[in-house]
Amino acid sequence: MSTVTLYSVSYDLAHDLLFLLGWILHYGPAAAAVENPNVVTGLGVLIFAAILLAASMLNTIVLIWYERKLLGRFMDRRGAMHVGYAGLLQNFADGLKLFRKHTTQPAEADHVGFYFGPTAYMVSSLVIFGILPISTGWNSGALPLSLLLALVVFSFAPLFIFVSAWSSNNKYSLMGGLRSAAQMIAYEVPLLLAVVAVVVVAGSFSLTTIVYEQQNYWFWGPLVVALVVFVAAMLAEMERIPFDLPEAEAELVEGWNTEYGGMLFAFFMLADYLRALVGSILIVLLFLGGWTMPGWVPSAATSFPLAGIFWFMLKTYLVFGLFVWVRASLPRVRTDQLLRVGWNRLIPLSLLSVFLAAALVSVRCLPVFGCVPSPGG
Amino acid sequence: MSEMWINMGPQHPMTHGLWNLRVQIDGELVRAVDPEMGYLHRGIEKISEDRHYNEVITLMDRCCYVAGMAWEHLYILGAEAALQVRPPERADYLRVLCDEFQRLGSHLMWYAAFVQDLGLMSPFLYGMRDRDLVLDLFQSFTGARMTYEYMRVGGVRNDLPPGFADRSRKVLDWLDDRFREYDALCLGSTIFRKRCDGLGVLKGPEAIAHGVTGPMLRAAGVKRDLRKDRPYSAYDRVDFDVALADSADVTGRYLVRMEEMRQSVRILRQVLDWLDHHPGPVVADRLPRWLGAPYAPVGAEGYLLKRNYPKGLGLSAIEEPHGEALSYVVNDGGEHPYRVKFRSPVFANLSAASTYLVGYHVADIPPIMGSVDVCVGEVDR
Amino acid sequence: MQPQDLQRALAPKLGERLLGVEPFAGTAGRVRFERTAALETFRAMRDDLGFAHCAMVGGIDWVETREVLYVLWSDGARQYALLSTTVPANDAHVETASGVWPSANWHEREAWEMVDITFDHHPDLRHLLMPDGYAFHPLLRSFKLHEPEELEVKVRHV
Amino acid sequence: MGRLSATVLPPPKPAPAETAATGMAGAALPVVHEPAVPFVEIEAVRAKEFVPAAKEALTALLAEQGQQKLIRPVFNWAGRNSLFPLHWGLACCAIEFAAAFGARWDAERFGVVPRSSPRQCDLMIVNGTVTWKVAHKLVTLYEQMPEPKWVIAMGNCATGGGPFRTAYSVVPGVDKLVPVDVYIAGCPPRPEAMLDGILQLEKLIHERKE
Repeated sequence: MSTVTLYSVSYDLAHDLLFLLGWILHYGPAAAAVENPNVVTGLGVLIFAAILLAASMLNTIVLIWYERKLLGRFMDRRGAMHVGYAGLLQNFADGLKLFRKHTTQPAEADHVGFYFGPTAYMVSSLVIFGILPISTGWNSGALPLSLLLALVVFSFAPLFIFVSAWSSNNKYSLMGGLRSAAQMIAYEVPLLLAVVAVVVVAGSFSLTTIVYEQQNYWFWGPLVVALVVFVAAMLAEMERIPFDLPEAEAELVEGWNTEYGGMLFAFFMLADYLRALVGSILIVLLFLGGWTMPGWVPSAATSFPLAGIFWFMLKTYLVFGLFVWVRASLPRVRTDQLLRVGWNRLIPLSLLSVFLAAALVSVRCLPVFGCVPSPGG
Repeated sequence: MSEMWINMGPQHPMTHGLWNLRVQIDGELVRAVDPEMGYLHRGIEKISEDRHYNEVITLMDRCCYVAGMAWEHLYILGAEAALQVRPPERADYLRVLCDEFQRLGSHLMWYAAFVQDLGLMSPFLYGMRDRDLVLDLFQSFTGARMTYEYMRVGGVRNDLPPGFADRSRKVLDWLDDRFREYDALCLGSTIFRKRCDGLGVLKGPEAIAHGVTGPMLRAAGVKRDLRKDRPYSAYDRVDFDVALADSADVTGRYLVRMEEMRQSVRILRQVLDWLDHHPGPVVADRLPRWLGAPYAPVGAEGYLLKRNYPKGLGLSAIEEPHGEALSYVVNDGGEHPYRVKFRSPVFANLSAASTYLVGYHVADIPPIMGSVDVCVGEVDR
Repeated sequence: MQPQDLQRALAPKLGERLLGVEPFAGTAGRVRFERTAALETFRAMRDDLGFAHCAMVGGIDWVETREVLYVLWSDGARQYALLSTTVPANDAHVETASGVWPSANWHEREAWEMVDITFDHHPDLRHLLMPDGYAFHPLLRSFKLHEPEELEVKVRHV
Repeated sequence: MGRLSATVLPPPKPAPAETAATGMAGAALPVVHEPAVPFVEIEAVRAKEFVPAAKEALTALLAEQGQQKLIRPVFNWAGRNSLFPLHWGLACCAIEFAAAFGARWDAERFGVVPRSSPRQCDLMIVNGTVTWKVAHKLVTLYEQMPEPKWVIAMGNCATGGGPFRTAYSVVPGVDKLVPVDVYIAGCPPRPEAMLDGILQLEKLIHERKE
């Protein structure tokens, strides 16, 4: 099983397709062209991308449904339930409806920015899925700096939000965009520092390696400070309650997407949840052992096909459920409080977590947690 | 970005109604505010002049739609003073019952709206859910959820249905539990305290000068409650405490309203006990004949002149859920009131907006206005 | 507090311009004064008698005259008091009370737009409930209401 | 995509008469401009011009047929199952509007989620008395909503002025300002009635052919 990866599957698929095509064409330069290894690789990459896209979008839509149902339960109601079984098709209906809606652009909005912002926001959120490994098979290959790349792409978002907020020529949008930029810049630093703690312990910037390092013990135990910082910073990066100031409905109407309707609004909505998914996945990858299974799982179950993906998605959805719980029960903080928490509390904490991680590695005291020392440390 | 004016309203999630708060902001700081009212001005005082005394009650329910009973009570007291009619004692108690249930309903609605302004999502649903229980009780004896048309000049329309007391007691017990939950959700949250403590401060003397009344005034430590100071209906015969806080901020107003709900429950228990043991008529038997009629009887004017029905002026004041409400009814001997003038507590509380909004953040406007508990219907009338 | 107390406190200050203090059910009394004595009355009520809270200012149109009504509350006496002054309809203006009680500000704006009583030296006398430029004063007795069918709907073609 | 979105425009609603209240001097009310109905005009004079014109008409016809059979039901299904009403409150009905989103009635079951920005809405529930002062804002909000859009007049005030129809400041029915699809009776309508109104609107959207 371990040799079958997503890329090999798509490559084989491309190869078979093109072989079939060549057989139909039978001879001549056309058949030679389609059986050219470059063409096969190209088509394989395309299929690979298409599968990634489909999987991430499907996951996002299911995630929205999951949040709506869970939120409904927290609020003593049912949530969407009349469209499809238990409202499963609700978000498809929303998406199709938004797809059909006319896209309106305010009279004095900046045309380029107005369209570029949401599109780039969406694309940048999607790109990360090409980087994140989901299981041993679902892996984009051995990118040595995949964690860094993922975080870099993840941190593009405030720029695009700001572009779209500014170009929609609305005061609420502008305030939302400014808040978003301030918030994301303030929380980028503790986020990265918390990641540094993980990197120090794992000894690598590659997400795959980080997960392999967690085969014996998950990092949330030894790196609990980093986990707290990371979750808090991630909540701010995802702009969810209690840190959803840029979209604070009470004062900023809809925040930076006030002027967006139709498909562009759907882009924002999807990208928001894509980022939430990325956040949950990063937490699972960095702290909760990725696709590795808890020790009590029988070994027969671990070798089951797709078991890794199952466990990974289970963890991801549980983490996201935690975020939904937070959303259902906490009020929103204020801008200055948010920035104060970010700069005054989280950055010292994250520095502390880095020092702790370095200390842990250097004194080899990891077995305290019932684990073996990391070879990389 | 230096100073600019933004319009919060009339369609804005903060307003909870139809009004416009023009805010001058400098970055995120509020420099000046200018409330712009009148988007819901429906001319209730003018329409009242074309209606019979009992027909005005219809308008009163819609005047303040979250506290319809209280406004009916207010108008009825003014009209009774102007017409010199006294209701029977049981009607007095029934009115107190209505008033206090309405206070519960209104404060629960306030709770739902206020926590939503802070970004708390679930308690909004909890507040609405528990408010529906109170509305169910109203529905069982008035037939309506919000627009009751229950009180009449000289009494109330009908008595309570059988089994009402038991159902009410069940709801009151349930609410007592829920108040603890509300407090845990709000006061138990550090973010809530960080957001609300020291926010929207309006101290006692300034509040009095600006005519601020109700929970906002009592949160500033001024003990003024018309139910105690100037008892009307049966409030002198029930036992309760005036809710007070001294922090004069949003938390103080929250505490005052929560305590008022507990006191309402206390009053309601006493009133229900009294009603159980004192059956009797609910409408005064000596009323002007045209009062109950939807249309003026033929020759009503002559009839009135012949009877020389007393002219009169009536002033009534009640402690509405939002504060001190006044009505001034001029009876010139005709079958319509000559002039009806109301004083809305929210009207005065809003007119002082610049005293408690300036200097805070834009993000603070929703919780502060939430703690004011705006009901635009009664401001614009 | 009784009407006699009000009379005793106000008479020395206002003299002739105090037209009388009548008993009014549920209040300390109804003080009628000449409009020229408005400011003195307000100050005396607030500073000498402790009526620190101006609950309401309202106008009543009596066709030939218009009455301005002030409802005051004293926290010490726990009582209301009414002030009332009458102005002729063709010259309806009175001194503002918003300098004495800031809470009178909006009430006077409303009375101005509804009953057409001008308040002299008011800081901000503009429309409150009706849109800017509204030319009528709805709570005057001469302003009649119509069923909407009676309204003539003008269609302007562009 | 542009072609598709142009043809699924809602039926051109009757343009509301531009009104001016007699009671409100100097109030110039904005006009709701109806979108121009696109149509193809074939002027076949010469064969050289006839061929492309006929081809265009045929393509349009096929696209129309395909749309009727395949695409329209899908989009109608999507449209009726995801109605986002504008989150605003005019008067008393707004409280019942809010109650309908409360725990007991939970309008979100039907996919009804209020949005605060008119750009993201396709349904305006006029929940209360409309005054002449707010009429301009209401029309502006309606025009800010992207097509296709619907209006529900909730309660007697929005339908015809209700108990305030005689008042000098009240618009006697919001259909004087914007085209209304569903009227809900009641003063205020109960949350059930509001949900029923939304379901009626869903039925209208389901049967939409244009």
